[in-house]
Amino acid sequence: MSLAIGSLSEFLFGHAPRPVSCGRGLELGKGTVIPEINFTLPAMDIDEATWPEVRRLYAEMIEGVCKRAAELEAPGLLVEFETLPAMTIRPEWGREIVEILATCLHGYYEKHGLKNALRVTPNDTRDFLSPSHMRDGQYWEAMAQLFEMSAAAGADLLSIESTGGKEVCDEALRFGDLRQTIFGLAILGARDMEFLWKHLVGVCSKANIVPAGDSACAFGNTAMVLADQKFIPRVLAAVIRVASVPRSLVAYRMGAAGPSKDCAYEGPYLKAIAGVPISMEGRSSACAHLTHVGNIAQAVCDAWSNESVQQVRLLSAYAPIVSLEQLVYDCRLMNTAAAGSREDAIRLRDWLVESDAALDPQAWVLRPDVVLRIAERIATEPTPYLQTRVAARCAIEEIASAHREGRLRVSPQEIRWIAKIEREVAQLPGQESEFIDEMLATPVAEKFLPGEYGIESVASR
Amino acid sequence: MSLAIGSLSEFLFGHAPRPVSCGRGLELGKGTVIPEINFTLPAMDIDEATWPEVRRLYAEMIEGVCKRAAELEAPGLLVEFETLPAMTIRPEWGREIVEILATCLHGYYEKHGLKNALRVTPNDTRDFLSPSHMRDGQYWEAMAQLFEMSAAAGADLLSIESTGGKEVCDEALRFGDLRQTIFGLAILGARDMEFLWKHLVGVCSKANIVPAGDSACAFGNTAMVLADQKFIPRVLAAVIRVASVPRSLVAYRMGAAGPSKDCAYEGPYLKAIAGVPISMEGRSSACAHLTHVGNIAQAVCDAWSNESVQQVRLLSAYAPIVSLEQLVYDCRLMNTAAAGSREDAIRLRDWLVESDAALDPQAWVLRPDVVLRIAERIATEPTPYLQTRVAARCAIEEIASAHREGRLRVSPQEIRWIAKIEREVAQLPGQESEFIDEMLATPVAEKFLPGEYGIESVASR
Amino acid sequence: MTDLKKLHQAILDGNAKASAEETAHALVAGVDPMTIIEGTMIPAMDEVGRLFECQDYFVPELLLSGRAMKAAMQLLRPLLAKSGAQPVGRVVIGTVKGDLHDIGKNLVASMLEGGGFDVTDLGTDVSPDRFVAAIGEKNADIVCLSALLTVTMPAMKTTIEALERAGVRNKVRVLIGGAPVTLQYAREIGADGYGENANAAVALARELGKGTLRP
Amino acid sequence: MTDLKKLHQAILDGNAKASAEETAHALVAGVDPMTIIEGTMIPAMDEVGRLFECQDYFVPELLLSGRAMKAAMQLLRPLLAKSGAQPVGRVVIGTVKGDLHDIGKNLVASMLEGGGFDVTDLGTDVSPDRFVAAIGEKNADIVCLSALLTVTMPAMKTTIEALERAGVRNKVRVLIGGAPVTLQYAREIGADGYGENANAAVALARELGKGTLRP
Ligand code: B12
Ligand code: B12
Ligand code: SF4
Ligand code: SF4
Ligand SMILES: [Zn+2]
Ligand SMILES: [Zn+2]
Ligand SMILES: [Zn+2]
Repeated sequence: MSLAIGSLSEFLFGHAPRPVSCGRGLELGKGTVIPEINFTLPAMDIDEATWPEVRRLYAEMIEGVCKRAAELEAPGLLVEFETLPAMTIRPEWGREIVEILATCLHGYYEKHGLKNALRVTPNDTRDFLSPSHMRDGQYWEAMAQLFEMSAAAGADLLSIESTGGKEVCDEALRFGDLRQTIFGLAILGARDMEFLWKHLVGVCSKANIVPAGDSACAFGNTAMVLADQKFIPRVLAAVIRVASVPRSLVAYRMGAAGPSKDCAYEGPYLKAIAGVPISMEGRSSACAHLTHVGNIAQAVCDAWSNESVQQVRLLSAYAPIVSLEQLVYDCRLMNTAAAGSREDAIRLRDWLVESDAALDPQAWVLRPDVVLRIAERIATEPTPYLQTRVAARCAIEEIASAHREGRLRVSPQEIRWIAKIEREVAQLPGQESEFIDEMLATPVAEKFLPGEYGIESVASR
Repeated sequence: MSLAIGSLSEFLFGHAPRPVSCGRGLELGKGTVIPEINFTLPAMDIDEATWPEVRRLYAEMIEGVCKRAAELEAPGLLVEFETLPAMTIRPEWGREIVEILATCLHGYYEKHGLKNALRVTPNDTRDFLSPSHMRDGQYWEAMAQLFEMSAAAGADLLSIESTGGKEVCDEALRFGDLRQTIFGLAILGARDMEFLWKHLVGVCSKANIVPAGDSACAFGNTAMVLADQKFIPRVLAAVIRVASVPRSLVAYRMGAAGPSKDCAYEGPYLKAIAGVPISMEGRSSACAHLTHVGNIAQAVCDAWSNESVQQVRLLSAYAPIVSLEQLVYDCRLMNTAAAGSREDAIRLRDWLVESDAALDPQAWVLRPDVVLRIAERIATEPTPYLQTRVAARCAIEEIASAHREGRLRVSPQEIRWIAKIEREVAQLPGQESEFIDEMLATPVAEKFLPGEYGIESVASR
Repeated sequence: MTDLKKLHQAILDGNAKASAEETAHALVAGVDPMTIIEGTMIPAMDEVGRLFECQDYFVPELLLSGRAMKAAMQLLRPLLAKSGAQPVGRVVIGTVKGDLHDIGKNLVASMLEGGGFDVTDLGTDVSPDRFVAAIGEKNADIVCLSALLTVTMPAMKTTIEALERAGVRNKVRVLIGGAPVTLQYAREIGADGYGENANAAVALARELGKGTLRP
Repeated sequence: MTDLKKLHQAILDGNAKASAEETAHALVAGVDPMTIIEGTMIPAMDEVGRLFECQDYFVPELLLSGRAMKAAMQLLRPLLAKSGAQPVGRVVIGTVKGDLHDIGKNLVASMLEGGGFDVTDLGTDVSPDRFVAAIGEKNADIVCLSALLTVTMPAMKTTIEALERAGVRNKVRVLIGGAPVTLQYAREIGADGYGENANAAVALARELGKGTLRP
């Protein structure tokens, strides 16, 4: 498999080899960066009693952001609705909100010509059971139903932040155990993605809407947040980010088209390999996650997002409107630079990159040149496991050499972790089946049901 | 008087002809753009009972932003404390907060090497009496005391957003009356500024701290907010912005050194004429004011600010920390671009400019080229009144011709206002005394006490 | 009739002088005062309202037309029967204690007047006691509170409590607004309504006048 | 004594195997169990705590040292008098109903254990009833509630109400935390304390144990 993006000079914001058209006149990756806004409820219960208020709040939020987007003449607007657990467990509720949002978006397209689309992202509730049931049971049923209902109620794109493999990764992250993390990502996660995205692509093609993408948020972003709190080393979080790429790639292999999820900071890799447009977030989503990749995350985005913000009142307006305004101005800057020339777009991209890259390994692995080098290696491997193994190895190599050359600063406490990670990566078996057998023999095996990932067969081999 | 900035290629962010050193190692206008953060209380009463909680909240806010600034290795940090009325009326309260903030800032300089300074901006409470007493009475006394106390308690810079002339401008804005607005700005405002800034510069030089600057916020930003709500035309708000320049310039004539106040969107003019470093806000302050100049406001800033944000919890952290993080990333981008070459800095500046300028007359009048042209005309006039007259005239001319040439879009409803404003400007008398006599003969005279602005003499002439 | 067209235009132009002159001409020509009002002035103001609604007119134009209308009314009022038009309702409005922001409040007051309410504006920094007193004096139906500062919002609650203590709370409807205020807050402190902007304020005041409350 | 230095190092390295081995050697060599604990293991864990505090160690290292310590204790515990070290306090911890986020909660639990508390972890999505039951079963002094979603924060309040209804509210101190939670919220729902992070949680639990409450 060769990369969709052949050279650094083609690796730009706003341009993707495989653009996506969706919703009402919205185009991603065709030259213009679009703001993607996401919003959520303030602190409150969701139940029968509060449901009318929940509906009112979503109506208020969507009206607020659409109105401001029109006033600021946004080049388009992607709206993401991430459901909250109660709305997935009771999919009729989720559907009601989808309808409210879609109605408003249609109105703004017709009355104000605001190009737009609605991405619906049911939250993955399968881990409400422990150990999780990934392919049956009440949670899966309700979630699957919500996908269909959303498609019927006005969703233009479907996404999910799926959690397959999280059962083992959560503990692994706490113990800084890269091997176990890779097992969760590359063995369990990748298998679940295959199952899930086959299903999702089916739902979308029936409804003629866009299967967008998934996010390794439960892995990469958990690591990022832990690193930011100084609980785990940043070099580890950086390696885990890159190691999450093959898992997220599975969605595109199964037919997803993008734009990827904003919180999938692995996005640049997905764009390089699969050519899909990507949604990214950075300083724009400080309302949701503090970050050390605030600028570099923007460098090659096609949609630019705030991740998620609550409907709380700020001095000027509600927080979602404030986020929307900031996104629109960021997009204006990118689109203005790009309107000059390709060289200008590259210049802005490179400033975004250089302003962060040297300060944190998590930023370093998002450098477009680093991305292309590692992506190329990933693309040559045949399976998610082998791809993940090489991704982790390349990531730590890139970090180690940049550090040696004085181009990347690694804090003194983290230096010993470089060697530790190199060792762990070197010890990963060359055979997937060997790795699985080995892990199934450890207490890790108690954390999940192999059958839910379709791996009994391998284990009983 | 000739301009401090001679050509467009010297008119850059981060560089001011007269840099300012302040606080603990902080330098403004010497090549690096610095974030300026401002924060305020959430919805709550301020009284004896809540005072301990108020103190706790300020301590929490300053600790939060300093911690994050250190983590993100901000190139420096300017903190602004705008007092709330209760803290000015009872200056001991204001002093207590200054002390809390200063202590924390000193600690972060010593422990983490975070260069920083504290700007204290007592709010102008003189209009608690109606008509206002500007130079005596309990409100003036308390406010004057707070300036001295702040200087003693750790303020490194003093500012104010003074309101002299507001009594007549408030009504004028509602009625879209440019003539009356100019009377408030150029006659009353300028005289009050002279009185006030003479006093403030004295306080600062005794305490050896920096008299920073004032803001025509009560005029220009009120007009901007009204225009954003579609209550008054944007062309009018744009002209009022430019007409506020001579009033704000008075502070520098009296000895203020900058950085100007963030909310003084007239800043680029102040920099061009007086050469002082300027603090600006734009999309970064959407939390405080929505705006149509989100990018262009950043083009030539020396400090980049969020205006003000409440201590409310967002998903990631408290809102002031979120704002701080966004400012730091914005500054990183500017400083990275500038580190390349002067041409690069100019490129980024011009993208910021071009991305907004054509869409709104309020943005148009902030174009660096427009600023230099109008500033030059302002600088040749001898008095604030004549400066204001020419400022308004040039502003509407620039807008009209840009609109004629198709470079600036003016909405159809506003077009008739261009002629109306041109007419009003043309009718402004050439003699200040004539203007004053004329205005004193109208009901406007009932709104203020001429003696408080030192203008009986003129009137009784 | 040509003269009344000029009056119509004078109101649209916000020209108070011309409006008064044309009204005087009409009276001299023997036109019935009620015909002037109902046939010309009210349609003219309706037109102004429409122009404002569709964002063709700005607030200054709205206010100037209101002034022109008032100038004409000054001539007509003495000629009308005492039993004439009642105000839609009596409103007391002010910015709460500690707060000096009044531009929004003034706009609301103007719009309410334009909407036919009898408005008493207490100004800014108004203590709860002054609200209580004014309600009594003016026999108000509606009290409008404005606040722009987060630290003065709580004074809205205090004011409502003062109305309760004074025993006038159920005689009036309390309407609140200002940039930091929200519908949730209005519910929390037991206000009868929240208006996002001046237009909403008028609509809401009318609704409240009818005895229908917001959710 | 050389051997005990190795035990010290094994704990610092988070090497459970070596830690158990060195402990066994020491016991065979006749060293008194209390000497091993007080002379070596506790100082070693103090050192680990210090390294974590000054951000030299990360959580994985802290947890692995904890495991190494536990491995050694497994050999020593049977040899200690029953009257030996009491836990500092008994804690029941869980993520509230509807919420599955548990990484923060798990860290808090680990740190509390490391701090000498006896911790019962109820996991995620824990109903108020299960908290009530566990308090009875474990005779807990402290209940720790975690929530990461704004829509599950209210379940903290519901849980405290359930404790009240069950009559156990004044037997325990309630400590809450999680990203969206604030000190104000803790006060609002009548919790006894709020901890911003895992370190704060331990300090706070100790303080509460002493009967001193946060403001
Ligand atoms: C203009 C202005 C001023 C002017 C006020 C002029 C005046 N005469 O009112 C001046 C410069 C004097 C001023 C001073 C101060 N201000 Co000021 N000000 C503003 C600004 C920019 C615009 C307000 C405005 O006039 N808007 C235009 C009007 C039309 O809109 P509106 O007021 O929202 O009203 C509309 C609706 O809300 C509604 N409405 C209003 N009232 C009511 C009532 C009812 C019943 C109903 C139904 C509806 C309704 O209808 C109106 C029309 O649609 C705001 C920023 C903002 N984003 O709002 C800050 C702002 C309100 N000010 C602020 C501050 C901090 C101050 C000062 C303390 C500053 C200082 N440190 O010196 C002082 C305090 C003065 C005081 N004691 O009250 C902060 C408040 C922060 C906080 N903690 O709460 C704000 C939010 C600015 C900011 N982002 O930091 N201010
Ligand atoms: C990792 C993560 C996940 C993982 C969870 C993995 C796991 N096993 O926990 C996954 C991917 C599964 C996930 C799922 C979801 N998540 Co999530 N998640 C996060 C994320 C990125 C980090 C949380 C974390 O682990 N932090 C690291 C730990 C160490 O920090 P901590 O939890 O804050 O804990 C510390 C302190 O708070 C304190 N503490 C914690 N508990 C306690 C208790 C006591 C007593 C004390 C004293 C202290 C204390 O000490 C801890 C250590 O210092 C946050 C973002 C964020 N900024 O927090 C979002 C976040 C919490 N998730 C969010 C959302 C929306 C969801 C989903 C609904 C997403 C979806 N639509 O699919 C689902 C819901 C799942 C569910 N039913 O609960 C939102 C919440 C928004 C909202 N409305 O509330 C957040 C804020 C992300 C965002 N910005 O949008 N999520
Ligand atoms: S952390 Fe961000 S992105 Fe990840 S699941 Fe949660 S919400 Fe989705
Ligand atoms: S609007 Fe902004 S800036 Fe102006 S007085 Fe108020 S706070 Fe200060
Ligand atoms: Zn997300
Ligand atoms: Zn200001
Ligand atoms: Zn400010």
